[in-house]
Amino acid sequence: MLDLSVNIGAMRLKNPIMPASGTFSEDCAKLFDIDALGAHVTKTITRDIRGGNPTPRVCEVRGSMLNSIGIPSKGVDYFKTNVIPFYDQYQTPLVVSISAGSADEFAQICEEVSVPGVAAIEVNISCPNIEADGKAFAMRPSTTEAVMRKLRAATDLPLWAKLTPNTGETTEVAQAAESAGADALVVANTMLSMAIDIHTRKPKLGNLMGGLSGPALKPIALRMVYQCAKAVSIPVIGCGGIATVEDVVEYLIAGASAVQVGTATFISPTVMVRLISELEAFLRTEGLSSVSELIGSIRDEEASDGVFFAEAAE
Amino acid sequence: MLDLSVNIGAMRLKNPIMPASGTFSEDCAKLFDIDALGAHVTKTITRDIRGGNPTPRVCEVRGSMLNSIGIPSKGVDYFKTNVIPFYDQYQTPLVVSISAGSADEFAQICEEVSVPGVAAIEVNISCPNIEADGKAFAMRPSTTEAVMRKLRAATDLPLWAKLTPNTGETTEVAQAAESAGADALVVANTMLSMAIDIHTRKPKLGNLMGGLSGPALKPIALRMVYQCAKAVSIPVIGCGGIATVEDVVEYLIAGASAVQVGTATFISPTVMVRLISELEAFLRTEGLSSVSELIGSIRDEEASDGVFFAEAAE
Amino acid sequence: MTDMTLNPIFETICRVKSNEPINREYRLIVLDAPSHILKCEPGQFFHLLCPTKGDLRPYLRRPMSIYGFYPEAGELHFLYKIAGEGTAALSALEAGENLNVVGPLGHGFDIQDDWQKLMVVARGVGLATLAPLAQKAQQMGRKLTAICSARSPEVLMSIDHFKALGAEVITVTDSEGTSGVEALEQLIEAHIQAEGVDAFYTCGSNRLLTMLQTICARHGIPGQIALEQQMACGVGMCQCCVRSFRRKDKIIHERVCKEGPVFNLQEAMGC
Amino acid sequence: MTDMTLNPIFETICRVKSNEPINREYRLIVLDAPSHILKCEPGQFFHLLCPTKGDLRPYLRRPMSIYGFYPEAGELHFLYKIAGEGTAALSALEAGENLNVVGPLGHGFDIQDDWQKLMVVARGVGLATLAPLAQKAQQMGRKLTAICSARSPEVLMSIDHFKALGAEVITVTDSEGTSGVEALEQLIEAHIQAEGVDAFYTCGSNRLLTMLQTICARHGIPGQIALEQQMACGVGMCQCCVRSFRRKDKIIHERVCKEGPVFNLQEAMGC
Ligand SMILES: Cc1cc2nc3c(=O)[nH]c(=O)nc-3n(C[C@H](O)[C@H](O)[C@H](O)COP(=O)(O)OP(=O)(O)OC[C@H]3O[C@@H](n4cnc5c(N)ncnc54)[C@H](O)[C@@H]3O)c2cc1C
Ligand SMILES: Cc1cc2nc3c(=O)[nH]c(=O)nc-3n(C[C@H](O)[C@H](O)[C@H](O)COP(=O)(O)OP(=O)(O)OC[C@H]3O[C@@H](n4cnc5c(N)ncnc54)[C@H](O)[C@@H]3O)c2cc1C
Ligand SMILES: Cc1cc2nc3c(=O)[nH]c(=O)nc-3n(C[C@H](O)[C@H](O)[C@H](O)COP(=O)(O)O)c2cc1C
Ligand SMILES: Cc1cc2nc3c(=O)[nH]c(=O)nc-3n(C[C@H](O)[C@H](O)[C@H](O)COP(=O)(O)O)c2cc1C
Ligand code: FES
Ligand code: FES
Repeated sequence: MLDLSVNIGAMRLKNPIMPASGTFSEDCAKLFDIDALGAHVTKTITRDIRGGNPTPRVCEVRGSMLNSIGIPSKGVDYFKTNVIPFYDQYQTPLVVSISAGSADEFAQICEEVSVPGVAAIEVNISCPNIEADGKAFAMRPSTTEAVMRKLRAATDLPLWAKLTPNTGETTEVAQAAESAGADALVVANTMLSMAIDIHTRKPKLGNLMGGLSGPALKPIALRMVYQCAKAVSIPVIGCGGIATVEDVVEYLIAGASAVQVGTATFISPTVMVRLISELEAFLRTEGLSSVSELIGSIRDEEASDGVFFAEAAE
Repeated sequence: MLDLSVNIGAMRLKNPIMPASGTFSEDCAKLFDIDALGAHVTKTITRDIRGGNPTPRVCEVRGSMLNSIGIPSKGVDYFKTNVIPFYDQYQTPLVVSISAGSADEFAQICEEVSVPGVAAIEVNISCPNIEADGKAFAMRPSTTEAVMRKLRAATDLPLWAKLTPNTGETTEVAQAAESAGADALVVANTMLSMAIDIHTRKPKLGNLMGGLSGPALKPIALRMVYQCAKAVSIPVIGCGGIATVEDVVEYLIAGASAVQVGTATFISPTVMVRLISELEAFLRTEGLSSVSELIGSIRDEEASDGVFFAEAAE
Repeated sequence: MTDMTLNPIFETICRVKSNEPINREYRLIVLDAPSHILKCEPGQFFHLLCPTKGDLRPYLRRPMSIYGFYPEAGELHFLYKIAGEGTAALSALEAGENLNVVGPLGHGFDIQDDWQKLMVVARGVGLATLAPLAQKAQQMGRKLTAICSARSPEVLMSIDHFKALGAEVITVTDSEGTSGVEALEQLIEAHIQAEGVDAFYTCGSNRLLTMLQTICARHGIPGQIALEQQMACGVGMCQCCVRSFRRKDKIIHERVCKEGPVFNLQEAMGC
Repeated sequence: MTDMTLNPIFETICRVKSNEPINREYRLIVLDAPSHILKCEPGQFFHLLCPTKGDLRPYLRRPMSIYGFYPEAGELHFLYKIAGEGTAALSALEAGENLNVVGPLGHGFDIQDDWQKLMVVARGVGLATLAPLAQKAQQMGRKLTAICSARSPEVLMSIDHFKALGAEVITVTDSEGTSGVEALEQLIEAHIQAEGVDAFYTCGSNRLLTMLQTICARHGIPGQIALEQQMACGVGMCQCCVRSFRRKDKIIHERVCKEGPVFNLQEAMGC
């Protein structure tokens, strides 16, 4: 029997495939059996009702996309009365993503969503759109540590800190989150980017800038996952540009204990179920019996040589 | 008459297209008339002879590439006796890229290459491969300011500071470079990334990590160019993922006074000459008479609406 | 469990049966589609994964109204115009190639019980969206009048399609000077006087929207409009496709892909 | 000015004339090429922009030895094996389609004045690299013996090609047990004794390299080897394609694309 299950701290997931926040909703249940997933991760919510950013909110760049959705939110009450009960129908653990403009407000919503039906809380301390010029809590170790301590005090549920690729201090931020009590890291959110329509000379996003996601982000987020997995001892959940089973395996080898799939769901809404079965097939082909054998199995000790001869192509 | 010329401080370039450091060499003269370019930019050199990183030094990622060439260098003497005389045959201004492990050594090579035949010095304060874990001078405003002051004291030639996308403090670093006396900014170098071979489980680069370049980098570098052009009053030279004339125009509109073309030259070694003539054609089609009309012409004042009706597709 | 109390949505690979220009500007693509994905409503749409063709590499899907759905024949039709990279790639698909489609998506047009006399006002690709309404009207035994507008008589479309479905067709064109707002308003007013209209349907431009809102308000006639907006997911998860609506004196946002693409005519806001 | 004192390199779009399997493992692609890009030396290569084909989207170019260049016929031939994404995409090219090539690149094989009796030891795609040498040897009136090695007789290649160019061909295969290092060494030693060899040419594996280095050192025979390394630019600018060489008791790095792909056999280092 192939064992696809993974542990994220005390949580056991039946497989390592889950959606990324903001790229999944109840609507997915119309497309496939969402109980097949390792976890359900909801779009980030804020306490109060928010409208989100001006349109256009997405645009395409070569082989990837930018978004400046912002965090439109129907508020925490709507979430508790409507969204949690929906996911209660399923066995799969529910992970609620939250955000706030200040650490205190963050702690408050964290407490408010610590209710039955919620298995873990993902804290989006990295959204590049919510504060001016993309400076989010997760840009600096100090602000990460401060907000994470308040969040830690506000709930007994597992806390997943979602990091940003926009910082130059990835490992320091990761360690700050860990030392402040994070149970896992989600690595990473989108990368602050821009696109301009050369004919109108207007930014392609109504919000001027937005976050890069999709395949272009993968080498960057994968590097961060590797750095984080080396720097902390809590589990790392990889996220960024995953579209194929090879991508999933690459993240696991780099040190991720599970992965989140975002933009790929827009390209193929049933991609996650396919990835689960392809991951199983991959294990079988490689003669492995469990996903855990892949996690962190990168062979980084040897300086690989890579010099090869004609024979290699034979 | 269409005017393709642009000014980078006191330097006048006949057109805004030049190569990015490390993606151009004397060998290009076998492929096209390199006097057609706006400037010649050489591969970064160091004072002493260096070997560069272990192979494999490049790998492919979806639609882009990673490299960890490092800075193999034949040293400054070889450069002065062999490289400068080669470029002396041409009218096009020569820009020499230099790097060093310490600020003092940096100043020293800066002085050493301040010789006739060199029109400007590009200072690679952002190479992610040369120092541990990608921390380069350009990661922080303070280290940028410190090294740039020493460099400024070491030469009277124009100094171009090449920034890195790996920092979370793009505008602060740009301002630090300006206030320390940089004459222009080159934005940007490659983004620290990683790729793993899932079958061997080894990093695809001998150096473990490397820099992302090519189309995937474009939305990130374009955002940085926009931020820098707003933050400083010295010229900004855009660099990152440029492959088409549309890319060139997008950078110019964002605020770049000129652009550097890197990875695209590997895909099509004659791309730069094509971009020059396509830029001319673009100006003509759009009824513009000079490149300068494009520079910084982004219409970012109005919140673009982007709501459109069926008629738009009609 | 896939929640089947909700209307299911399918991601399906369909074979292209044909993909031909129908006039100077528009093309019709016909897909071989399994009948379970053809339980559609007029006004609904599919989200198409336009192929990679040479330098054309569209990344996101492209929304496309259902022009025709034929469960018996197992056919799904889209009428489209080349607008950019995605539709250009779509037009390069040849018979026998595959196209990945997601749908049916969104909420379509309603025909309420007391809406006997329907009037459609359409132009351009709007005709693609409104054509299936004629079929439904015929099935429900309602009378439908279609005002079809175009730049010139040569690019008028779907006239025969509407006629075949029992609709009365009135054509207006820019080149004949009959499609302007004033001319159209007179035409519609005359029609309301002569025969009466119980409901309007459109997916017109800003000008058309404003004009129809005025006429409908004046006569208390209900109306529906299909709107467009840039989409990423197409199924309601990403919230990129919102537009503003005026409802009970407040401005609210709704998703074109999920609450729409068909909305109350009076609530819609122009741009 | 394009510096014509240097050997010019061209970026050229060529039409595919044919692209067919020649046995279970190898394919031959024939391009329509203008004669000015066909001033080639044996051992040189081109850098191919493999096309985008469906999900196959190679990004960097792929280096490929010149298997044949025929300025009069205007043809350029490559013999290749599908190794991954790039060569798979290459194999999907059909006659009439275009392929963008950069070249000719690198330094090829030398045949010095006093090298009259040449011996080629080749296996796999190495044959593609060494085949043009036979043609040059014939033109220069030199005697060439080619030891062609393969997994089994069915996948032996280019035998007729070598024979047509006047070469003596000796075939060895794994399945017949004749291709092992020991058997090969005996064979070569016997040939040196019987007829003499003035120079060796190979692009073999590590094992072959070591064996030939030993034999050549023993007899003081010069040799050349074509090496491979991953490439980005292919023309010398990026410095990614370096390999290590032993020269005057120092380890030096040289670029396979520029100083190579052909190197002094004794200086080459295995891996
Ligand atoms: C519900 C709905 C139904 C539609 N039905 C039809 C139809 O039946 N026939 C038809 O020809 N067109 C229809 N359209 C418009 C069609 O989706 C666009 O023409 C198409 O997306 C353009 O893609 P492109 O890559 O060719 O153009 P580009 O301009 O290159 O597209 C760039 C981006 O903008 C988006 N975009 C561009 N124009 C529109 C638009 N009008 N609406 C939404 N997104 C757009 C694209 O999807 C893409 O993401 C419909 C749009 C919607 C929202
Ligand atoms: C000078 C030279 C001449 C060559 N001549 C031939 C020939 O005549 N016939 C032939 O079949 N093959 C030849 N090769 C090998 C050929 O270049 C590789 O098989 C090809 O690049 C593989 O690309 P891929 O995308 O199919 O494989 P992948 O493994 O997917 O390639 C991944 C990356 O690694 C590189 N790579 C993989 N294998 C090699 C290799 N052996 N050498 C260099 N780079 C490699 C690719 O270029 C690509 O960048 C030659 C290589 C060199 C350097
Ligand atoms: C349309 C869109 C909306 C998103 N919304 C959120 C969000 O609300 N909260 C969050 O933490 N991340 C959000 N993200 C980021 C994703 O969760 C994910 O981190 C990122 O897209 C990278 O993964 P991908 O490349 O697989 O998409 C959003 C991404 C997209 C594309
Ligand atoms: C192979 C390679 C080598 C490079 N070497 C250097 C270098 O020596 N110095 C430097 O400042 N940048 C170097 N760069 C970075 C480029 O100059 C450029 O900043 C980057 O590649 C982004 O531009 P692109 O996307 O157009 O390639 C190198 C890039 C590549 C791909
Ligand atoms: S397109 Fe994603 S919610 Fe409408
Ligand atoms: S491949 Fe660029 S130097 Fe050889």
